[in-house]
Formats: sequence, structure tokens, C-alpha cells
Amino acid sequence: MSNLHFKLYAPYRNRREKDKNAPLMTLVLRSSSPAHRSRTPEDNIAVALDLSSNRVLHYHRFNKASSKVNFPLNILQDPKSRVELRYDLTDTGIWVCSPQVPQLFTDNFDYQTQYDLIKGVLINEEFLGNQIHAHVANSRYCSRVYNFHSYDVVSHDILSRWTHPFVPEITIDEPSFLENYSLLRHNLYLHNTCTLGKNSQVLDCSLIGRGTKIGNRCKITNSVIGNGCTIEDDCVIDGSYIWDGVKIGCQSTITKSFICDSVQVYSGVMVNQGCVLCDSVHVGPKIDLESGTVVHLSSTTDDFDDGEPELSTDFYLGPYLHVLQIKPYDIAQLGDQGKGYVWEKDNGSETGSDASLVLQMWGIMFIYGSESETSSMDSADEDEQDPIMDDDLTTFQREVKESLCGGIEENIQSDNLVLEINSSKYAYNMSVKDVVQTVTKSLLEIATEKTANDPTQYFTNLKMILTHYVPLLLNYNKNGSSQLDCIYSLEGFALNSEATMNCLVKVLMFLYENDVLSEEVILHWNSNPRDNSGTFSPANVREKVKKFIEWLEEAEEEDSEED
Amino acid sequence: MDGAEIVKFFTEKLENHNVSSAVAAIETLLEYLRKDTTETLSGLIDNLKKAKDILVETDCLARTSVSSGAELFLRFITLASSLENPDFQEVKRVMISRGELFLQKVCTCRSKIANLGWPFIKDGAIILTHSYSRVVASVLKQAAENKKRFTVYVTQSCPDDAGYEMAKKLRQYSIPVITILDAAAGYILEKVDVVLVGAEGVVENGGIVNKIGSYQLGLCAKALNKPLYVFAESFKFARLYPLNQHDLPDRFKYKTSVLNNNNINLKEEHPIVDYTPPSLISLLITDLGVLTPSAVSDELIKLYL
Amino acid sequence: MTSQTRDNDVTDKMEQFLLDLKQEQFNGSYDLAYKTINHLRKLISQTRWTHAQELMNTIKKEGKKMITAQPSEYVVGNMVRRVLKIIREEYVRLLGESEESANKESLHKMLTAEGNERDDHTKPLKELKTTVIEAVNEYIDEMEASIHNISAQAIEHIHSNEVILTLGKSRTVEAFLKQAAKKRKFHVIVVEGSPLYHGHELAKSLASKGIETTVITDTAIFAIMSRVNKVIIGTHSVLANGGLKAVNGAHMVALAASHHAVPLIVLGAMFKLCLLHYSDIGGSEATFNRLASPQEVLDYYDGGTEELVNVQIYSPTFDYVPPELVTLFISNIGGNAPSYMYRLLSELYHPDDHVL
Amino acid sequence: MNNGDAENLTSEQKKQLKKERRKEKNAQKEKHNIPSKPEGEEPKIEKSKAELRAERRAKQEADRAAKASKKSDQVAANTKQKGPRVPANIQSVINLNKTILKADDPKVQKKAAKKLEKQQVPQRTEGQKKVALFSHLHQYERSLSITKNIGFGKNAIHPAIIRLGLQYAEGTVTGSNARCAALMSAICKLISDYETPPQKELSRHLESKLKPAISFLDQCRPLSVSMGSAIKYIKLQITNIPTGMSDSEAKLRLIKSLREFVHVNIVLAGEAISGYACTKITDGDVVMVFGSSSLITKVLCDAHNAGIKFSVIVVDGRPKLSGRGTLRKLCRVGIKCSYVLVSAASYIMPEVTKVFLGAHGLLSNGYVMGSVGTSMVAMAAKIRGVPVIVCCEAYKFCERVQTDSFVNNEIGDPRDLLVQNKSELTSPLLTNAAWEETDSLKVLHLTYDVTPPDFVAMVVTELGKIPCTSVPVVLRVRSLET
Repeated sequence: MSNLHFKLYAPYRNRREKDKNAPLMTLVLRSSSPAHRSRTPEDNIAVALDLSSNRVLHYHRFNKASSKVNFPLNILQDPKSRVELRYDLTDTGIWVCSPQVPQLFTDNFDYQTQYDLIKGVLINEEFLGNQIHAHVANSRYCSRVYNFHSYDVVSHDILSRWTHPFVPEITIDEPSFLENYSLLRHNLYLHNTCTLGKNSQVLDCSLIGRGTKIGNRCKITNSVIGNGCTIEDDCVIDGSYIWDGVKIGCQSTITKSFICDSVQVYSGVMVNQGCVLCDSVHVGPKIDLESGTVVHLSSTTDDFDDGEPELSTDFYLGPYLHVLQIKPYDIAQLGDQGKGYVWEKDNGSETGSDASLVLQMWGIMFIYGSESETSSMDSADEDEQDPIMDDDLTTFQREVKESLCGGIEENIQSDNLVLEINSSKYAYNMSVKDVVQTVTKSLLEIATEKTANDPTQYFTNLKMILTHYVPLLLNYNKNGSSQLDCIYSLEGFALNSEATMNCLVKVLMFLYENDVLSEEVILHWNSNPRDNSGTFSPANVREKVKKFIEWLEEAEEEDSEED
Repeated sequence: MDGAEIVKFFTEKLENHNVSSAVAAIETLLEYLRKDTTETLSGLIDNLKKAKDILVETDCLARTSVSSGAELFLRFITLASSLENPDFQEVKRVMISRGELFLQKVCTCRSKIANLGWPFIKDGAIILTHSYSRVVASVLKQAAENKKRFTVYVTQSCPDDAGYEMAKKLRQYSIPVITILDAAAGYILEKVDVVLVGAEGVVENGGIVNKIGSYQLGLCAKALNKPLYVFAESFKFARLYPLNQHDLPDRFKYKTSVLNNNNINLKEEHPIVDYTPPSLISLLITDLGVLTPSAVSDELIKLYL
Repeated sequence: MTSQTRDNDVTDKMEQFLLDLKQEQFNGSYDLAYKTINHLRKLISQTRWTHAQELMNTIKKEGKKMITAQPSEYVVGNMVRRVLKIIREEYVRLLGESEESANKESLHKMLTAEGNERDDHTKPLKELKTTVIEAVNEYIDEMEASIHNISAQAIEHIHSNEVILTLGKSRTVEAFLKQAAKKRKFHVIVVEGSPLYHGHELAKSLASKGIETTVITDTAIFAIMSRVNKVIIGTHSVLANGGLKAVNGAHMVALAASHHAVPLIVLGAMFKLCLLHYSDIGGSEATFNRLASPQEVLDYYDGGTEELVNVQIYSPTFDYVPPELVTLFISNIGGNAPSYMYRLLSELYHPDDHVL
Repeated sequence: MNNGDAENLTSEQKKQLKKERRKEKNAQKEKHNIPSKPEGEEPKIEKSKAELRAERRAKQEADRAAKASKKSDQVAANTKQKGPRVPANIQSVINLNKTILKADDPKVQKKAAKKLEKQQVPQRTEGQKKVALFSHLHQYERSLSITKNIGFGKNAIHPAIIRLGLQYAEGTVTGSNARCAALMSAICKLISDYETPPQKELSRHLESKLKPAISFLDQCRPLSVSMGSAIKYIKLQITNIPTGMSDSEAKLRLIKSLREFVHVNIVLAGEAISGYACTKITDGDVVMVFGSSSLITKVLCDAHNAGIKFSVIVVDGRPKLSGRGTLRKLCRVGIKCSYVLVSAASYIMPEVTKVFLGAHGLLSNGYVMGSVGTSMVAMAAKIRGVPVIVCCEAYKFCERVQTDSFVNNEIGDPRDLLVQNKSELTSPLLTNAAWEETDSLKVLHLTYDVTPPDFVAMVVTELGKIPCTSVPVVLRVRSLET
């Protein structure tokens, strides 16, 4: 939802014309103060920007558990550039992409979510030369709906006209131009066919749709009521969203809830904060829905896959339909004439976000939001289970290493291991880089541990392990970038362990022969050392591998001579 | 058809509440025209004039409108264009037909005004109106039918308490009504959004002659910057230009019975109408459209010059 | 066939135009008026119609669409009614009748009327199209000339060493003052006009012409007014009772002016006159005012914070200025008192077109 | 110098004192029979001329008697500059008018400048682009440094004062109450750090120390009415210190009295006023407030805590946009608010049932001096027949009379109204550059305006609810008290 002028992006396009492939895409970020209500735990980012070029140097999404953000040092190292670390930005989800973005997705199978993409691109920046730019939209509105909370926020913003000129009385198209919404004071939008009963009030920021009838002495605040609803006398509705064709009996109270199409709420029902009544559910009469209740209705068991139409809207509530079979309606909770099932909250409550009830409810709903989010949730849970592990990376490394060890002992096929590792990769949404590094590192570690007693055996052991994992390594070191990661981490490890250092050449040789590392990668690595210090310096690493390199170069020349 | 009959006919017409006295007068004249037996045009016209005077003299409240209505009627039927014909019967026929035409025009006025007027009533408005006015009532009715929710305060309007009649009428349209003392107008006006009044007659400068009390209502409204809208049919436009209350002719201010009765001292007598100057009037809503007071004089100038 | 495609073409244009209207893709009411009448002219020339009535119906139909697309822009409605009036006049003229019969309803007419001989405009006239289009073109020329005609009167209203206060940015006022500045030396005080602060632009352009210009905040209007000789403002449109629909803040200026007995002069071309009265507009400010995004009033950065969730922020675009606060209305045909508007209107539009 | 001389000197001073007391008395009289109008000054200034001469003679004698040190000379110079002691309150009025209102009169300016120089107070350099209409007022630009050539050493200005001065200039301390309180605490510091030099009398010498401080603050930002009456009070306190009272004692007494002043006139007064004002807020009211006023905010919060259900519309306007602060405060305590700019006041007014306004000061002709825009809101309310209620502590009442916002006002830095950096391409505001290069283009940043009494329905003070025409009554009552 945005009223941005897209001509704003001319500069970025021009930049792209200047140098072809460098600028990959432009994120549109909106500045919003940290206390801003449009910020949610799910979309909570910190960004490092280069002021001169608006380049994104680092992009971090906080997951629920850790509020830490580590900015890689190298972004701050360039003396010329003025870098700005900002926490007052939210991602609008508007990304102006260059044609090669989809291609990138296909290339890197492990970019599951767009965020992987960003991470990946940023990390490989110096190598692939892709850049991501940011446009910070200060003066215009833009925001997106990705969970109930944001739905609430955005609709409220629309009603309070932040999105002008895209506001109800202008934007909503009516069948005939004789019908329309008229805007009254206090941001009230009344359709000229809706009827209000005697002394019933509609207070600030509400919308009442076509043909909706509202009885006497009702009080409606901050709510949206769709088309063709009927609301009988003495109802109190606050901060709720009521879709089309809903019937609400007299003396009902509805607070901060969602009521989907053609629901029937009988008289005297009390719907408390954060309830969701899915399509054509019946509730009441004279019942008190405790807050956060989710009531849904599924005609048959076998509509797993077409669960979406159940909720004809922005949210994908499909998954939870799996759990239900034909069973009697939960009369107890829904009242005598109730039709529908209460979604057990306990699965939900384990999100354990200590936020307010409402937020928690959004949280619950949110589990079913999308794959990536689910995983991020899980990770959150994990973290709660063992609070020692504050950092994902270490946890991840631990897991990978364990699985690798196990792999050797039980001699598991490496492709199974790949799956294992990948899964945990997503659990902690690690980037490829991390994975590659971790894998390499842990392999070496395993080797060293095995041969702790007699270092002489080191290489033999290592070789054994490596041979076992060649397919795995191949898998992870497909493209140049990851090979680089691999070799650098290898170096990094070597710098600190004499044993490895000694047999570094052999290792490289081995990897090269098994095409885990391509020769240009090795050369590239050799030609530009990174200064990560240890007991040895990269210099004497180069020293060690000198011969090997020369040999490689010769080989290359030979090739060139051949063709 | 002599004077007595005329008066009788006229008063009968008046019994039926839904027609304004002007219309009644016109009907009477038309009736008279039909019944008249004189053989010369001049004679006929003289008779009509006499009949008109009789009507004006009759003891009804809305004498301003009666006179103006009758005036216009005569003017309308005796327009030069239609009287060239040598055959008198022919002429008379033409006059009658024109008379009927005029009558029918006059009868459509109120609905026209209602259509023009109802949008001036906002949803949730609080309205103050004075005395009994059919036009105002019909406008309010129209507004209520268009789903406007509003409350009306009606002044009881002494001496004849016409306000209660008004209230009764509005209640029939299920509009919430509260009757107040004439003296309470100033008090209530604070929370009122708009003041609506009818008119007995609209005078040449765009001011109005109306039931006694309208003037002070206008003054209060002005003082509190509340708009005052006048609803009046165009046949109430009178050729009259009062400077102030005193300048308003007695024959409009007092009942005939009072005037004729010599042992009544007018100084002690209460007038039945007063004059509201244009400066106090925001708009006049007539069947000729929504007019500013200055537009009224424009109309009358066009008519008589 | 060809005409068919032409129709499609017209309808496409129509859609586009409606969209622009909705999203306020126009710059000032003159621009809008111009766009509208051009569009109407296209309708006349490119749609198929046999007689005036049919044409008028199509225009009414389209007109309604346009008006509902942007109800707070009265200029659209004005243009539509104006064109209708032109058609009527041309029709009548071609029939060789007097202009009078196409004139406003009046007591006099009511009396002279010979029954209902109202013409239904169904006589097909082949030369009507051309004459109507000519007339419309004339009208367009008149519109184009209007700013010039208004500013030409500047000298009559501004004498030397005056202190003149204006609000926001109006092209007409700008031209007016610059014209006057050629002859006279005077001081202009520009109210910046929150939340859009167009006053700054105006001030800049005036100062660049060497006019003594002072920018003040909206809050200082009352304070400064005691030194001002004349207030000259533009307006968005002029209502039937002589009241104004002017830029937000105009009411404040008018009040301050009347409190200090400073004359308030309003500049506006004839096409800004409209038939509406303040209170019969949608029964409330509904369509009268246009509420813009709160953005300009309070940045979303702060405005959206949790603690301010339930704060309602209003940024209305227009103000209603009642006629009693307006001293003089200067249009391209000269100066008039606001109480005379009804007359000008009756000449501009035909009574039957008041409700489309 | 030997004893005899010393006595001589003191006796000299005693004489002086007597003379002054006398002056004080008959001045007091005058004050009662003529309310001080601008014309009202004239005779006094005459007087001061005569007085000056007398005093100069006195001084010369004193010199001859005791070759006073350079310092005492300095003091005398100051006292001389100070002129006679007409009762403090009138004097303050004169001071205000004398220096502020004649910025266009070079003679006065030179005099002021000399005075400042004597007091070793750096004079602030004027801005380049003045608005013609206000040429009689000082028009500074913030960019020009105040403390550039500030003196240090023996009788330099006290650091606390300098800090305060800068805070005023930077606008970190705003709002007449806050400014007054800050002033008091700063002066408390000054006093506690002060000790009387030998052969000096605290009451006289301390004041001579005070003068430059005050005029420095005045340079930083023209004194507010509240500060005016505060200073008046301080001077009174100082002169009331009996001769021969020990330093420490006197200082304690002064500090105590200053604290008391703040407590009584700001804190207690606030309580009392909100007590009265709350009675005027009822359930369902829609209260409109303008800008920010500590007092009004307090009133509203109290009313809310008292359980009255009402909503607030905060009207705001440039230059300060101080209403946003108010908005946040009110929202925090949970009052339902709306927010509009002053241009939309007449749009929102139909909903409003009462208007509450704070005041910078109340003038004795019943005009209300408030932050610029106050009058606009009052006017809009008046037209709609909405009652306007002004809340103001009684110590902000002053003898000055004023009928428009020109005579006496304060001009802020025009730059505050412009866009500083080019980066905001979207903003329609003028940029500094544009403003600087076109010299026919001026920008006026007005700080105060005066609201005519007929807009104001009621003034709430700690003394009760009064119509604003009876300000002089309050003044009279109070002056009788002191």
C-alpha cells in the first residue's frame, strides 16, 4: 500500500545504465521511529547504508530471540565512505529489481527467501560485484500487509488518510456512480446506502459499507464494517474488522477482532480482544469468547489443499486445516447455536512472545503466515529451550559438526547429510557462506580431534574424512563464491593449527583433484590474501603453497598452448 | 356573486389547511371570474379588482400574501397580449384558461421549494423555526424522507399558538420536535445550527413580512452568526418597500376587525406581523431558485418595469 | 467503423481523464477547467448525435461521471453546465428565436408564459455541430485570456506604498501583483499557508521581480493585519451566494481582515463561479472539503508512533469564506460585489442544467 | 585608605541612600496616580537626567574624599548608568521599553551600547536583513555568536548566567515559567558564589553585580514579562537587606526568598489555577488548546485525572510547532487528542466547546500577550461563539499597555522558518540561500502577539476567575501587598 511516485527511481535506473550489472536492485525503506506501530517482531531490521551512494552495506533482520546485530567490520573500514547505521527503517517490501534477480534465485538454489538473496548478494558483493541500493521514503506512505497486526495498522492508516489520494471515498469503485462513500468529520466513511439507527453513534476512523444496516443505540469506533452487514440494537464494536454479509445480534460486544464473511454472531455475545471468526462461523447466543480465540469451520476433512478459500483474503490460514476431522461443533465454547471449531491455542501459545495479548494473538496467527516465518519461530522456540545458546551461528556450527561426525561413524550417505545441514541452515537462516565455512571448518576440526594424540596421522585421517565427504563438499562448493569461502576458511583454520598448516598443500591438491576447488579460485585466493591473523600470517601460507601454485599456473599455460 | 359569497367561498377554502391563503384567494377570484356576468371587459376587470379588495379586507391572518397573490393573478390574466380579441366571451375564456394555468403553476410552487430546500438541512442538524409555515413543513418532510436526521425547535408563537400546530404536523412526519416559548428563542439559539422561517410576503428589498416574532429571531440569529433561511413561494413577492416596522402599512399589521373597530387604540394593539430587513436574511429559497435578498429586487424589477 | 473506433478512442480518453481526476493529476483549477472543456469538445466533435437533445444527454451523462470522480472540484461541473448552455444558445439562435427564451426562470417569465411551450431541442440541425464547436472555442479563448484580463485591472486597485497581504500561491494573484508592480511601488506580505507552504514559492517569484516581499507564518496573520491596507487572495471557486471556497486558512485571513476593517479583494476568473451553496453540498463538508494526507501536518515518522495511534490529524484543503467577509470580487469581466453573483450565474448557466 | 575616609564614604553613601528612599516614595506616589503609559515615562527620564547630575556631583565629592579604587569607580559608573532608583517595577517597564523599542534610534542604541560596554557585556550584532515594519525591534540571527568576546576575570558575568543566556538564545529553555524558574536558580548560584568586597554594602554592590548579568540575558533574548517581575522582586529583596547584616545570613535569606518566589508564583499558583480551571471542564467537552503551555497542560492532565471525560484538539503552528510536545504529553496520560495546524482552526472549530489558552503576560489594558497565533485561535473561537479561557499566573501581569503586536515584540531568527539543507528537495520552503541572495525578500519570525480583550471570556489566575479587563485591579491589589 503506497502512494510513492515511481519517478523517484530514475536516479537508480540511471546508475544502472552507467555500469551494467553492479546495481542489482533497490530496496524501498520507510523511515519510522523505533516506537512506530508499523514495526512488528517479524519485520524488524537494522541497516548499514553508504551515505554517498545509498548503497546497502549490511542488512540484518532481527529474529524474535536475539536483539543483537553484528555489523561486519569491513563495511566500516573504507575510509572514504560515510556509513550510516540505522534502526529507524522498515522494509516496505517494494524492491525495484534488475532483470538478473530472478536468475540469481535460480542459480542459488539455497536462496529460499528474498532475505537469503540479500544476505547472499551483500556477502558476495566484492566477489560478484552486485550491489543493493536503498531508497529511504520519508515523505510518502508505503507499507505492506503480512500479518494481522500489519493488516490492522495499514487499514487504520488508510482510514486516517495517510495514503491519500488512495482513500476510500475516492478509490473504492462502486457499480454506479450514484453510489459512493462520503467522508464525514472524524474520518468517518459512510456509504450513502447504509442506514444508521436512532441515536447510534459511529465515532472516529470507521467505515460502513454498502447496504449495511445498523440498529439503534449502537456504538462503533475505529472499525471497518463491510457490505450488506446487519447489526442489531445496542451493539458495541471497537477496533474490529467485519467483512461482508455478517449478522450481529443485539447487545453484542466485539473488541479488536476479525470477523470474516457471512459470520453470524447471535445476540448477547461478547467477543474479546484478538478473536478471529473465519467464514460463515456461527457464535452465540449469550456466550463469552475469551480473547485470542480462533473459530473456523471446515465442511469436510479433505479440503486440506483448497483450505485457502475458507478465508478469502490476504492471510494463508490453510495449514491448520490439517489437524481437523469431522467432529461436533464446540458448542461449549461457541454457544448453543454455535457452528465451528475452536482452534486449540496451546500450539500457538508456544510462540511465547511475551508481548501483549493482542500481539500474541497476531503471533499465533502468524505461525501460519509463511514457511520462512515458521522456521524463524521454531528457532525462537529452540532458543528458549537452551538459553545458553544466544548466537545462532555457534548453535548451527555445533549441529553441523555433530551431524558430520555422526556421518562418519555411522557412514551415512552424504546427500542425506546435505539435507540435514540444509534444514538446520534454514532453522537459523544461515547464508551459504556460513554453511560452507562451517562445513569446511568442522571437517578440519574433526580431523584434528581424531588425531589429537599423534599429529603425524593427521593428513591420512583428514584425507579419509574428505574422501568420504567429497560429494558433500562438491554440493556446497558449486559456484566460485562458495569455493572461495571454502578455501579462505581452510586458510583461516590452517593459520591457527600447525598440523593443518603443514599439510595445507596436500589438502589443496586433494580438493583440486576432486574439483572441489577450481584452479582459478585457488589462484584468485593466492593472489589476494586476506589479513586474518593467527600464529602464522597469510604470507607464509602463500610461501607454503608456492610450489603448488606454480604448478597450477604451468598447467594453465599448457592448456592455453593446447587450444 | 357578491361580496358575502366571495368571503364565504374564500373562508371555506381557508378551512382546508393545506392551501395557503393566497392560493385560496386566487381560487376565489377564479371562481368569481367564472360566475361573473358583466358584458364589458373594463366592467369585468373593475369587478375583479373589487373582489380582490374584498378578499384583502377579509379577516384572515396572511393578508400580505393574499394581496400579493391576488395582485399577481389579476396581472397575469389581464396581460395585454391576451385581451386584443374583440369578442368578449372569447377574451373571458382566455382569461379563465390563463387563470387556471396560473393556479396550477402556483400549486406546484411548494413542491419545487421542497426540492430546492431540503439539501440545506444537514444531517444531525438542530433547527429552529418560527410559527406555522406549510412551506417549511414540506421542506422538513422532504429532508426527513431523504434520511436526514435532525431535531426541530418550534416557537409556540403567540398570540395564536400556531407553533403547536406546526409541531403536530412535524410529528406526523416522525420528526423530533420541541416547542419552546417565543421568549426562549435567544436561549436555544446557542445550540441551533440554522433558523428556518416561512414568509407572508417578500418585499422589494428582499426583506420579508412574517408572523410577529420573526424579526427578533432574525436579530438573535445575526448576533450569533447563525444562518437564517426564508422559504417563500414566488406569488408572495409583494410590491411593498417598508423602511422599518412603523412604515409597514396598518392593513397588513392588524386584523380588519381591529382596524374597523374604532374604539380600539392601535397603540395598545399587538401587530400580527413584523418586517425582517434583508440584512438579517442569508438566503431566500423560492420556486424561482435560491435567491440572495438582492436577487429578489431583481425579480420584482423585471416584473414591474 | 471509423466512428466506432473514434468512440472507443473517446471512451479510452474518458477513462484516463477520470483517473487523473481521482488522483488529482492536474495543476490548479485553470488547468483542470481547460482539460475538462477540451474533453467535452472532443465529445461534441467525435461522438455521434443527431440533434441537440441527444448531444446534451451524452454530455450530461459524461459530466455526471466526471463530477462524481472529483466532487470537490466544482470547475468540472461549471464547464459541463457552461457547454450545455452554449449548446442551448446555439440551438435557439439557429432556430432564429430570441436569447431570452433560453434565459433564467423568473416571475416575469412565469407571467408572460403561454402555457408550456418548452422546446425539447430535438429538431436536427446539421450546422449545429460546427457552430457549437466554434462557440466552445471562443469560450476557451476567453478562459485563456482571463488571467490577463484580471491582472490588467491591477492598477485600479493598488496604489503606491500600500501594504498588501496575500495567502498561499495563486497564479492570478501573482500576475496581478506583478502587473501592478510595473507601475507602482508597494509592499507585499505573503502568508506561507501551511501545510503546503506555497506562499514561499510566491514570495520567491515576487521578490525576484523586485517587489518588497515579506514572508510570515500563518500564526502571525492577526498580528500583522493592523498594518495591512488590502488583502488580495485568489480562490478555488466562488459559490452562488458569493461565498468562497478558498485555500485552507483563507477564513482566518478574512476574519482578521474584517476585524481590522481591511478590505478583502478576491481574484478569480468567471469559470470559477459555481451554482452551489455552501450548505447544500452533500449535506455537510463531505464533498466541500478535501482532506489531504496528514503527512504534511505531522510526519508519519512521529505521527504513526504507538502513543499517537488514536490521535486524529486533519489537513483540510479548503476553507469556506462567507460572503459578508468578502468586499470585492474581481473577475475577468470586472469587479462585482459578492451579492451580485446570482446575476452573473444566471447569465452563465441555464436553470435546467442546475441538476444534471 | 584610612578609617576616616571610609566613614566619610559610608556617610556619603548613607546620604545617597536617604535621597533615594525619598525618590522611591514620591515615585511610588506617582505610580499610583498615573498608570505608567509610554508618555508616562517621559517625566521620569527627565528626572533621571537631573538625578544623574546630582549623583555625578556626589560621586566627585566621594572621589575627592577617598581616592576610590578603580573598582569602586566601576561600581559608581554602574550605579550612574543605572540612574536613580525609581520603584523597581516601573523601572523595569522603562528598561524594557528603553532598550527594545528604540532599536531604530541610533542615539538610544549608542547609549545602550556604551552601557553594555561599561558592564563588560558583549553587545549582540544585529542581523543583516531586517523587516522594515519591525525596524524598531532588535532582529538577531542565531548564527552570530553572542559569547565571542565575553570577558573573564574579576567582574565578569557569572558562568551560570552565561550558560542560561546561551540556553535562552538557543531556545533550549523556553516558556515563560521555565525561563523564570531557570533565571531564579541561576541567580541563586550567582548569589551563593558572591561575597561582598570589604567596605561595600551587599545591598548596593550585589545589585551592581546583578545588572550586567541581567543585561547580558537581555542581549541573549529579550526578557520575558515573567522574568521582568522576577527581577523586580529580586531587586526589592536585595534592597530590603538591612545594612550590617552578615553576608552569609543575607545570602541565605535572599536564596530562600527566591526559592519561595518560584514556589509561590509558579507551583502553588499552578495548583490553584488548575483547581479553578477544572471546574470549567465538564464531561463531553471538546477543549481546544494552542501551542504549548506548561500551565494548560497541567490543567488538562489534572482534569483528566479527576475523571472528567473530555477530548482535546491541539492547534499548532510554525515557527515553534511546540504543540507537538503538548500532544505527546496529553496522549501519554491517555487524553483523546486531535491535532491540526492553525490554518485549519476554523475547520475544526464547530466541534469545539471551549478554548484554553496560556499567556506570556497580561497587559494592564486587558490585552493578552501570548505566543504568536494565540490571537488567531481566540478570534476563530469568538466568531463561532466558543468561550475562550486564558490561564495565567498573576505574577505575569504587567503594567505595560499595548494595543497591537508591533510596539513591543520579539523577532526570532528568520532561518528557523527556512529549510537549512538542500537535501529536502520535496520541501516547498525557501532555502537559506534563496533568502540570502534576494534582498527584496524578507522573512518575519514573530514570537508574540496580543489578543484584544473582547475575544477573551475569562482569565483564570490563582486569585480567581476574572474578566481580563480587571487586570489593573489585580496589579493594584498586589502592589499594595508589596
